[in-house]
Amino acid sequence: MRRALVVGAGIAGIQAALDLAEAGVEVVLVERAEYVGGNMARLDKTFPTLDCSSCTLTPRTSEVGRHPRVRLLTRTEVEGVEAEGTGFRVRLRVRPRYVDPEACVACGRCAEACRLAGRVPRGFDLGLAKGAAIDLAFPQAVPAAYAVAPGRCLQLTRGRCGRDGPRCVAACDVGAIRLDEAERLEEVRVDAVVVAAGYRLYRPGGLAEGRPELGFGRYPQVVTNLQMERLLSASGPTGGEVRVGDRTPSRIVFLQCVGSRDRTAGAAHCSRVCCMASMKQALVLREKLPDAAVTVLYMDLRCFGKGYEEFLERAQRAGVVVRRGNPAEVYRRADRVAVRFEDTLLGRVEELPADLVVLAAGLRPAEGLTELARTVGVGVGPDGFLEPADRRDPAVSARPGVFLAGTCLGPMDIPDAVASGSAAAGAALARLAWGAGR
Amino acid sequence: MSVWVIAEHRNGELREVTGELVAVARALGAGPVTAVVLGGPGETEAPAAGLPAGIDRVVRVEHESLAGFNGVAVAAALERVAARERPAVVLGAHSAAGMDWASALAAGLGAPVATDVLSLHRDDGGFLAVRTVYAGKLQARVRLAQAPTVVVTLRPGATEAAAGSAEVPAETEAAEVPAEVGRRFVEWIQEAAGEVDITQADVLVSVGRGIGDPEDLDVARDLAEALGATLSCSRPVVDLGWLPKERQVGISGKTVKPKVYIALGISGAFQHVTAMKDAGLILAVNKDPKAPIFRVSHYGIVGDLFKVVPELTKAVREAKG
Amino acid sequence: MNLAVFVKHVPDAAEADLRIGPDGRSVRAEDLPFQMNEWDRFALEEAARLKEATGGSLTAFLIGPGEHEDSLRRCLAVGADRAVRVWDESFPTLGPAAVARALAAAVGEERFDLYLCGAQAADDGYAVVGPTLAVLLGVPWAALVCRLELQDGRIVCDRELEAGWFERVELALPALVTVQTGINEPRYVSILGIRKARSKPLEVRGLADLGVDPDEIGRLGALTRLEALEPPPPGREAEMLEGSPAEVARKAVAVLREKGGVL
Amino acid sequence: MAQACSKRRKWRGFRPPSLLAFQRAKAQKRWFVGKLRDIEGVPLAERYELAACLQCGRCTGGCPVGLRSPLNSRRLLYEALIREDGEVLVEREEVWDCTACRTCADRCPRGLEPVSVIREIRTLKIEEGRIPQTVMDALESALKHGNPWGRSRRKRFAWADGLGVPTLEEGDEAPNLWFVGCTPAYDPRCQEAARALAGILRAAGYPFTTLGNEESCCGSEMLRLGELGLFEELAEANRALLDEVAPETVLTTSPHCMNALRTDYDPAVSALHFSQVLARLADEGRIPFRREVPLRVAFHDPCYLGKQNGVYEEPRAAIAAVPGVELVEFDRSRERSLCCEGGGGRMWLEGLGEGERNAQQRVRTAADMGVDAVVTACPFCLLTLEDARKTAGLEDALEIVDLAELVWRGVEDLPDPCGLETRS
Repeated sequence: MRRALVVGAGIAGIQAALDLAEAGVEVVLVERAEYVGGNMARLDKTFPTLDCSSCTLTPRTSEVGRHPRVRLLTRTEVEGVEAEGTGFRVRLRVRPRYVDPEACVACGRCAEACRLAGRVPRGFDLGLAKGAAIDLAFPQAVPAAYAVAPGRCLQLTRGRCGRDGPRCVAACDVGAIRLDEAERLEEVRVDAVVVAAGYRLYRPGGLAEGRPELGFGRYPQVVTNLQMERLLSASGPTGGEVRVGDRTPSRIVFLQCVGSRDRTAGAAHCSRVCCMASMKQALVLREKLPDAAVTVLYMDLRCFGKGYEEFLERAQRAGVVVRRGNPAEVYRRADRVAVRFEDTLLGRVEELPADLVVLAAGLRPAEGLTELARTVGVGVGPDGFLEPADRRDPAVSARPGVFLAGTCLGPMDIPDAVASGSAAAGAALARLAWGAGR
Repeated sequence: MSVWVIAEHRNGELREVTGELVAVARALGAGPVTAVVLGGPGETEAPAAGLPAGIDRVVRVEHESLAGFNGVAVAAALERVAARERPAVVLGAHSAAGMDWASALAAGLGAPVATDVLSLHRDDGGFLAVRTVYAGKLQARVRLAQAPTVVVTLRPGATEAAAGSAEVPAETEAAEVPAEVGRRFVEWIQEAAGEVDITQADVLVSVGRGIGDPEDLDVARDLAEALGATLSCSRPVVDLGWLPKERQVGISGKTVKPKVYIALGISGAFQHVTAMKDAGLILAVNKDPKAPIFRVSHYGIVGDLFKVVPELTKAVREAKG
Repeated sequence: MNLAVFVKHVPDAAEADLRIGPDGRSVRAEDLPFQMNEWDRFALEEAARLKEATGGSLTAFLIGPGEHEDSLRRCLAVGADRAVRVWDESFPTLGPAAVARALAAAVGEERFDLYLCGAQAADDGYAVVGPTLAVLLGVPWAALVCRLELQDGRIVCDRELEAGWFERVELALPALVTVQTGINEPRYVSILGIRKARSKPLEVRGLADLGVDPDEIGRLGALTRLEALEPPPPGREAEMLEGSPAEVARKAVAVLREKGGVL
Repeated sequence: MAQACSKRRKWRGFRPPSLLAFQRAKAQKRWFVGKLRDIEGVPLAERYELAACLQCGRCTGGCPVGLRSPLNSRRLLYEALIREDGEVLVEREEVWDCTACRTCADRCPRGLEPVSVIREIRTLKIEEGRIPQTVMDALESALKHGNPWGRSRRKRFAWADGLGVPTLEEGDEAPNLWFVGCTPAYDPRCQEAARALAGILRAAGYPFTTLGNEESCCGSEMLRLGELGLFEELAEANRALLDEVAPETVLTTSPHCMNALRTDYDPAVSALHFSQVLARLADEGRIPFRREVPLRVAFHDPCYLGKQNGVYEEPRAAIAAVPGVELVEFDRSRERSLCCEGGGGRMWLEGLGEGERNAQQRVRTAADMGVDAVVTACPFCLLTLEDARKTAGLEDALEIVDLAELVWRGVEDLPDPCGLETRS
């Protein structure tokens, strides 16, 4: 039987893994996080249909979790990819989860027992909520098993947890917690590799990437678009209720192109999804909070996909105010903030009062993508995303046997990512079927 | 040897400065004093009738081209008469008219000329003129070379005018002026009356070039308001267009005699000082301790007017309660 | 229209402590910044505007040593096509009559339609050169011009008189005007503009070049001779109020109340 | 010592600075901002890569005068890009409203320089001679007197009368040269700060000297007003003096002087702002603090110190070193600081904008924060904030204090260090 490695279990990687597995290929699906689904798992709804994100994603994640020909390795990274015959010998570094996913029943008692319960910012919720040092990212997570945050857990960081030892271990009825679990290296032989390493979001706050003037990290009123997804999500930290502190926002302003089309912030490219993502959020907000004024400040609106232009019109008809101008600054104004921008169509500078500011942060190459590209032996473009051999055939990398899928190629929306995963799987299958060629 | 005084008149009226010229001419002791009145046909009679005492002879010269006290024609006419009669001194005023004809006359005669003279003295070496240079910061003694005729213009207001009435019959001199001198008088124009009449104000707060910026006028406006005073200014402020000409204190603007005159950032050029020196109380603020304004002021403050004036405004407001 | 403008480079005494030189007749110039005579700036601007409006040429003249060329460069930068500087070793004691003679000689056989100078100079304040030069050039003139308008071969000028009066006169061209301040708003002359103007011709002429007899200049120069400079008499001797701004303000209020009777 | 003596001789019998400096610079055929000169004639759009402009409006949105002034940098860039004739730009009077704080360039996602385009338009206006009278006065004064304030060069050093501040004319020798700057030298309010700084440096035993009357305007504002040639002349004059003295350190009172020396002079002079020197002296324990200064203060970051040169920590460190002072922060501080509108030649320009000035907004905010004083470290900020304090009627509520004055209060309780013992 042929075997393929899929790196990254976001929507593109999952799609590629499932297509390959369905075609009879044995798939090793490695994921750096402790769950599959990637960033899409965080989303509330998808545009332009306003379908719920999990309705699309969950069937695929559960399938990939239980597919007989898919071997899922979470907390796993690729260490080396050496050519061997017509295939590759791949070295994997599997980091401990400290919880046996086979044993864990996801009852949650460990997290309740944890000494740090309610004190550890939840990565999945992008810091909007706090949990324990042992946690389950979200209820439908695959694998449906808790995982320990090694950088937080007292036992792992200090060598001891309280006087009487780790409480989680004591609380676990099924004995799934293995705080002594060690990292291991594994080697697998595969005939093809699909890289679907995904993206990360631009960090608008820090000096490193610029734009401290937008007040992210300084004002609680300023959130990123992905944080906004969590605020909108029924399974999010607020149960889908949009509020800043105790307050329901009445003036919401979206700032587009934050960290996109911005050389000085390190990215000249357009992130493609933010226009529609913001329009979607704006529309949902108008529906959720009919009294709230929702304004989107854009530089150019790029509504290029099927049904996108119509969606824009729908949002505007629903009362979303769309104004041209890329804001320069956000600062405190009494108990709100003010967004200072020029309405470039009016040629007038204004201060918009806001109690919720959403930064449409751009898409960046995932953390460590360059190193991964080196390991896998594929090229990186000037924008930091992976570069196919020929841009007209994006699924195929310059290294025979290595295929590319999803947002590690560059920003794309969910339909494109799914298509891209299938395209990479198809290209890989062609190779596996004929044994050589691409 | 004789001294000529060129009677200055405008629009049918003898100008006051002529009296000052007569006084100087008399005091000079350089011979009989002749008053020369030049003008267009019919223009000299009235001025000649108003001449002050101390004149020994009056000569009227009339000609088409002399209409409106035409400086080119005046110089030409005087040159011809003077070449014949050889007066020792031709005295005029350092006025807009004098600045027009006097040096041209001297050029025509090849005569020494001293303008804007404060006082004129005669000694063995001839005539010595005292005048100011560097906008009044220094005084110069100027020796006029020995010559058949010298031309001198006196600074208006520098001397006490002669009074009385001449009561000398006027002779008429034929004017040997070319019919066409290349310049023609058109009309007298008076500045349109403005909104304010600074000559009627009891208290004037006056600003000069020492303010650097039109906005800084507010500092002076505030003081004027606190004092119930009227705002006036010196010439450069008008030149810059920061205040209208009707507010200008100076020879070419208005002569004022308020009870109190407060000069802010005004250096004290003579053309300004002449028009305000008779104010009852003069207080000047200037950053330059050597500014000539302090020589006509009763009280002076050396300092930055932007520091001093706001304090003064405050103190005035407090004093008024 | 061909224009000539005559300018002078003078010390800026506005804020200076003037010091009389050891000869008792001169000011110690090394202490002083120099600049183009203020009246001449207005004359130059007026000339430049006339040139811009009518076409033709503009020539600038100056009497002075090499250091005074700054003012001529200014003229070139503002739009003069060429500049002529006249200098001779014997010149420092020139009186206004001799200056006018030298300028007339510099004009020489050339004929201009309009000659412009400042009404007077900020240093000696004679107001003599303009009309004298007009006589030497044999053209009519008007002094203290504060408005100037070109009308078919003539110019109509307003002369500024005293006490808010003006006199309107017509001059047949060629003619000379002396310009009063405020006639226009002189433009700024940038350093780059002055540098660029370096390529324009600047002639330097001595008395010999002009064919003028030095004795004649000497004789004219001797017509008025500066005997001495001295500080002005003390005048009224203002009583100076001293102290901090608040203190002098208090003292001033007392004066205004007691002597001025206005408070 | 031998070297000191020889230098001393060199510095006696000084020739007038203009002659000395200009002749030397001319002899060496050295020009400054040569880059600007070389590219003359290249269209603005090309020179400043305006084709890259996104028309996003971040320059205008961030412009400190944007809410009040018709100045619109985005539109200027657009017009510069699409118009073949520059005349339409030269007509724009509002370019004089620019404070040259550089926020626009900082904010631009394409790294363009709207501030430089504005400066170029000013240059075009200057070359045509069409400039406001007040600017003309400042420029002409800078050429004539070496300072833009219309004051005599001979009185440049008068601020230090009786303080015993050394100058090179007197033959003093020191590794550190204090470039005092025009505004601290001539403006009465800023003189107080300069005197305080002199007091601190002497009390801390920091050896320094000054150029006395020989110092010329650094040219920073002249350059930003668009008068390139004048800037070059001034830079040459200072450059020649600095080359002669070859000091180890140049410290400046004004961030504008520091910025000019660092970024506009070519080759650059590695100047320090006095706050940097004070922070170091404080850190080394060399400032003999003797008194508590029980003030709650907020620090106003000058644009030319912070935004343009990244000096944020040192002034705060110097403030923190003063016993008794409590430092709080404005919401808009550091790289988000609000420009006081004193730069870019705005000290000589009223501006077309109406409504409340930034400086007024600043002092009101400070009053709302309940601070006793706003501390700043720039003569222009000091003056604009002082003005604003009066306009806003906050004279009794708030003090505006220069960093040097604040530190000096901790050393000596006289507000003005005129009481310093005079050197014999």
